[in-house]
Amino acid sequence: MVLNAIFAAGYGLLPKHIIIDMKSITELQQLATQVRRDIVRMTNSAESGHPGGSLGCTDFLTALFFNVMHHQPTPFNMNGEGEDLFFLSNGHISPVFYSVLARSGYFPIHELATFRKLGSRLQGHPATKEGLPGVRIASGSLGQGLSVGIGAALAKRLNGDNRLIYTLHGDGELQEGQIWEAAMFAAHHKVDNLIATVDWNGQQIDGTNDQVMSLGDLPAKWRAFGWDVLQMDGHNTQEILDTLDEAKKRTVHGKPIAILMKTVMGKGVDFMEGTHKWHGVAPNNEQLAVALAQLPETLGDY
Amino acid sequence: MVLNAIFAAGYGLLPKHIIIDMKSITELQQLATQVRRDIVRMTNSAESGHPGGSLGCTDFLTALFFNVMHHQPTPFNMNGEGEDLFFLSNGHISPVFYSVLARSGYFPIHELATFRKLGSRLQGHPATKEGLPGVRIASGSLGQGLSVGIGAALAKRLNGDNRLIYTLHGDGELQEGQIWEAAMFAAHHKVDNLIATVDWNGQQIDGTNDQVMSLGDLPAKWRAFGWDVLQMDGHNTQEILDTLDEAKKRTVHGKPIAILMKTVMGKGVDFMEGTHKWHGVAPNNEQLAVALAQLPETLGDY
Amino acid sequence: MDIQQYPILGNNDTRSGFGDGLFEIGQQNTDVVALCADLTDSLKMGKFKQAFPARFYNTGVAEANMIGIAAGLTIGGKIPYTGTFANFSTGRVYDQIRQSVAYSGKPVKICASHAGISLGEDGATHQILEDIGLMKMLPGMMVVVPCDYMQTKLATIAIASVNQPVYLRFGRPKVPIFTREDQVFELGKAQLLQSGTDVSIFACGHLVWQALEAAKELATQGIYAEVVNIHTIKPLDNEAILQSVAKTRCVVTAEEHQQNGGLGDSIAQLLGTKMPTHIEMVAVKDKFGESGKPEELLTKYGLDAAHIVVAAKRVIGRKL
Amino acid sequence: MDIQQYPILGNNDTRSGFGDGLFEIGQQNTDVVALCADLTDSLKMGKFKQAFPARFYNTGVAEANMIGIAAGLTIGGKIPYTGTFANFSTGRVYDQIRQSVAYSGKPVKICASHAGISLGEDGATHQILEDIGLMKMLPGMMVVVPCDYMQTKLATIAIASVNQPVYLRFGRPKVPIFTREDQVFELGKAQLLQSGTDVSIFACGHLVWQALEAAKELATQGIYAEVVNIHTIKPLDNEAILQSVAKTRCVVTAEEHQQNGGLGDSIAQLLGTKMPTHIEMVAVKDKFGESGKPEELLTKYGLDAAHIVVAAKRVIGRKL
Ligand SMILES: Cc1ncc(C[n+]2csc(CCOP(=O)(O)OP(=O)(O)O)c2C)c(N)n1
Ligand SMILES: Cc1ncc(C[n+]2csc(CCOP(=O)(O)OP(=O)(O)O)c2C)c(N)n1
Ligand SMILES: [Mg+2]
Ligand SMILES: [Mg+2]
Repeated sequence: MVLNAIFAAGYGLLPKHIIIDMKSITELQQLATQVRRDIVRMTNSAESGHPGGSLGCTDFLTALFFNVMHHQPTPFNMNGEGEDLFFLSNGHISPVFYSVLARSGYFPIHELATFRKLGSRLQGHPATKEGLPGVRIASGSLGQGLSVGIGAALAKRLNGDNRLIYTLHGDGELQEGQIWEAAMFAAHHKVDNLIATVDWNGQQIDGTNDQVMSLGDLPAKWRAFGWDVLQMDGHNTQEILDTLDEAKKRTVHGKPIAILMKTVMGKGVDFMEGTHKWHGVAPNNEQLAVALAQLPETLGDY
Repeated sequence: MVLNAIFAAGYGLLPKHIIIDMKSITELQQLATQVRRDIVRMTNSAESGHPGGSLGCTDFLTALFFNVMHHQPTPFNMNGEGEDLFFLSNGHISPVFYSVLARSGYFPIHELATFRKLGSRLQGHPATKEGLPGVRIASGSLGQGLSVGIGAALAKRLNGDNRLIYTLHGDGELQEGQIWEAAMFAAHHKVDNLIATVDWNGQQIDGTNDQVMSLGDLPAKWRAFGWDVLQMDGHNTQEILDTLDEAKKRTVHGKPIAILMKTVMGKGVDFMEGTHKWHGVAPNNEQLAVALAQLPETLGDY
Repeated sequence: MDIQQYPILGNNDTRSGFGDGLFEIGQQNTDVVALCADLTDSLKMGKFKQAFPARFYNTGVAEANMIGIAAGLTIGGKIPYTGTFANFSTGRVYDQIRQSVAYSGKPVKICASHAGISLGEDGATHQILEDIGLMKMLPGMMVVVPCDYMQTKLATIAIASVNQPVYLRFGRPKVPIFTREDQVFELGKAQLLQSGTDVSIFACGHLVWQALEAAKELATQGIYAEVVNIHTIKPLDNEAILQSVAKTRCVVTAEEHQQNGGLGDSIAQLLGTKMPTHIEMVAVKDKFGESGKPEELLTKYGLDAAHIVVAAKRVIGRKL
Repeated sequence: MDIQQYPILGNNDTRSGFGDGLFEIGQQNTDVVALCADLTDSLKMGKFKQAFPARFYNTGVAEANMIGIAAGLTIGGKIPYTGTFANFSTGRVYDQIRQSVAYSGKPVKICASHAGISLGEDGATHQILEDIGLMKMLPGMMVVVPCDYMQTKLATIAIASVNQPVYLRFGRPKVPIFTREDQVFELGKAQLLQSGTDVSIFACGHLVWQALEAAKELATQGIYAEVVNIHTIKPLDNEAILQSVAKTRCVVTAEEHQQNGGLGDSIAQLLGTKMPTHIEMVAVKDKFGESGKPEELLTKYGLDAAHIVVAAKRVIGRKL
């Protein structure tokens, strides 16, 4: 849920029950449709970028930013005291991240038009250097975000801040060894104010995970590394909310929590669905038109 | 089993049944005692080095080099066609590696006296640059040897060479993410001519694994990564031989094989046993004398 | 003075030169194997993969493992070519290259695409500008940065015969092809592309073409620049460089790399220790890159012919 | 000329200066946290760990994760100090530092022990000679290489207040302490230890003491060397260096590092672009190290006072 500045004065002390702007399922779904429009329009306009994973994670990130996290878009506070924090480890799906940030109020939505263009704050992969509110660390080189999330979670613990850390990872990204270093650490140090979600779309650049580098029994891997594992359908908004709710309930019980989220790459645009081919290719103008026809404008385009 | 050059002319075609020098259990145990003497003498003389892990892996490496692997110490062939190959990933236990190599005939045993000294071929961590026969890759920076072993195993497959690859790893070393990258790869590519052994001594530099960074359910981790897992007592020579035999039988069945080997750090020298304190400290002259008194000379000191 | 004409023979990305060279050397030499970390098409390795599936390994998104496996494959007589983006080919795996490849003396060919700022829109996380510096510090590592499609192809083929580790760097965008397939291309030997008397321009990679363009422009102003293609940054062709500088007595270096650690520093070291000379460096000045179109970025970060012209005039004005 | 006397105040390893400094800054500033990758005693971090167990994290043998966690801790206002050997502090985790620390502008203090060849018996896998080069290429990274126990302690404390990433490099063996606790130590400011007129010796780390010894020896031969401690390699104190060189007109650089990419190259770049000058570099000449005792290795690899003396005389002979 998005909080605005006025309620947040002296936060850290922010009472848990202040819920400013809780959306209905329908509202969330409408928001997600708008976010999907943003994604295809941004990548089209940039003639580059990663629509596939972005579309697949839209329902999740919309629910997370609008109904789950306690966070304050403005004024943006890098250290996020008293806020739930989100880290995008699979930085290539920046389009969905930027859209959700803008639509949460972190920065003007018209800035989405600058994505990947010279001088923009919306870099190809999320970056802090240009000062885009909402981004707390650079990502893009895969495998680093779980470690970063753990660090932020440890800082919260040291600060007596009982808000949570959320991270998102690609399934292909789990092939990076650093993820398993971090997984082992989080279990050992009982980092239980952390909820890591995996975009389990079964796809990566060169093909399916199974073709490129099978993840095998993924829940077993996380369990063997000492995590509490949940699974969910990443396109069922109610299930997303319920699972996140359950995950939150399981925090502070001594184990880090992983949500393995089944998604469809390219979800919402029929010709993009379910294939790695749309991992990192932007729609051309014709394809954009077809895509937009499938995604009704709900909140107004940027 | 050690083969010598005369039998090996035109090998690659080397018949499986040529067993030149198969040792009895008693002979292996005597050999191991001599290797342990070498270890404490080498580290004492160098005033540095890693006796703890070396002593713990002595029984295994003695059995492996003298009764299990088909290998040809001389002339040393870097590419090892037709030979079983061994890679030491936890390079800090070079003393045991060097001793076993020398006593297998790779280089003169008196060269053990040069360990860690200026100009020696016996570098602190195994190296190829100085041309020490028996060493095929440098190690010391942890976590790299499983990948290397996999590469060598793939080369054997491409060459139609049905010999095996053996690797050895520390348990602390398993905290390096690269190990899990390699584990995932080996399962996916069905690298089943590979037997990786873990020195599961429960110790690392700063304390026990459980204090520093718990490995949790280690067999479950390897299984979840798609490996065939065996366990053994690394100080019971008969069990070592039987387990290696079983492991060999399981090769070429579509799965890489891991042997989790329970050992005692510092095994064989009472005051060194079971503590991380002897991970990387050399015995002084007094300590050496006490150690040697517990390790009868069997084959002659270098 | 004669200005050499280098007609544009085509437009292609240097990575395609790699892909085509890899396929060709794969045909010639069955010991050649290739590895890729989930970027087969970006690296143009598809042709090799198609033709020699048994000699192609995809490691997934796991570059450290890829390097280790490549090192292991040399034990068994293979000649492994690894392919991923330049950042993940070097910075991500420096220690693995250092120990398992360079220190172990294994002839792994580390082939890196999308180097430099000209990779464009992906931005700074991917635009490594330090890879030449990283690789040249490793003893025993050859560092090769060819200038166009054709030279990248020749270099890809040539490095197979070098019994040592090699770093081969190339890029993403399409750029002019101006070297010929029948060129004399010798690893370690600088290539004199344009003789001149007033200033020596030492360039590598995409900036060689920019240097030639700059020389043309300078000639119209009566300034005769010598343009030398330093496609092999290590070992550096000291002799050719010193010979040129003895004549021109001032230097511009040009590269798509940080000024710290790159070709410019190699030449500054050589000159400082052998023949102190004024140098201007066309390179990135200790900044991260950003998203944008390749040409926009080359201009913004001062890596084009116009900046080389300015640098040349400036350094000529400072001649000892 | 006056030869400054630097009495030996003791003998200690620079890493103990780090350990003691870390403990002190930990007392002063409760935001300071420390991380170590299974080398707590080697890094002398035990005192901090004992005193502030809740602010100390052991990551096990997992350096990449350590860097990422450190970056994350800054989000929440912490000032993390990471500690491991120099190789595993830099080469092992270059990409992690690059993206999560340097590009993200996070004030992580990367503290590295056992740098250089003087780590001794462990040999080349551990003797990184490229770490200065690695870290100085990263935009926004401060690179500090203090010369003795006391200066390492002061530097460790000083970097806490720098709101940017810092690489702090120190070593294993016990070496003379010759700077005082009450010294003026300012990050980024070169330290003139010995005035001279004939040659400027710019040194860092363990080689500063060797440079002072060399200057003493040179003085007996009537050669007056200026000795400048470049404890901060980045940002480089250009002004101090140029000022010294303007006077002496020739340079020796001295460092426990590869010649490629180190302090010498930083100075060669500065001089080549501003004031071309003859340079001799005392550094490792593109070789891996080996096992041996620290002093033996420093001699064998040409990194001692005797070699600095020879280099000084040689470069003076080549003055422009
Ligand atoms: C360290 C690193 N290696 C390689 C890449 C290039 N790369 C970007 S996305 C990607 C595939 C990742 O797959 P996944 O995490 O499943 O993302 P999805 O394709 O599902 O969006 C790769 C290899 C990278 N960004 N970082
Ligand atoms: C990449 C890397 N990080 C750190 C070290 C330093 N180091 C050497 S041995 C060791 C502990 C390894 O523990 P384990 O593998 O269990 O070996 P054991 O102590 O049991 O012999 C560490 C941290 C190293 N050699 N390589
Ligand atoms: Mg995926
Ligand atoms: Mg252990």
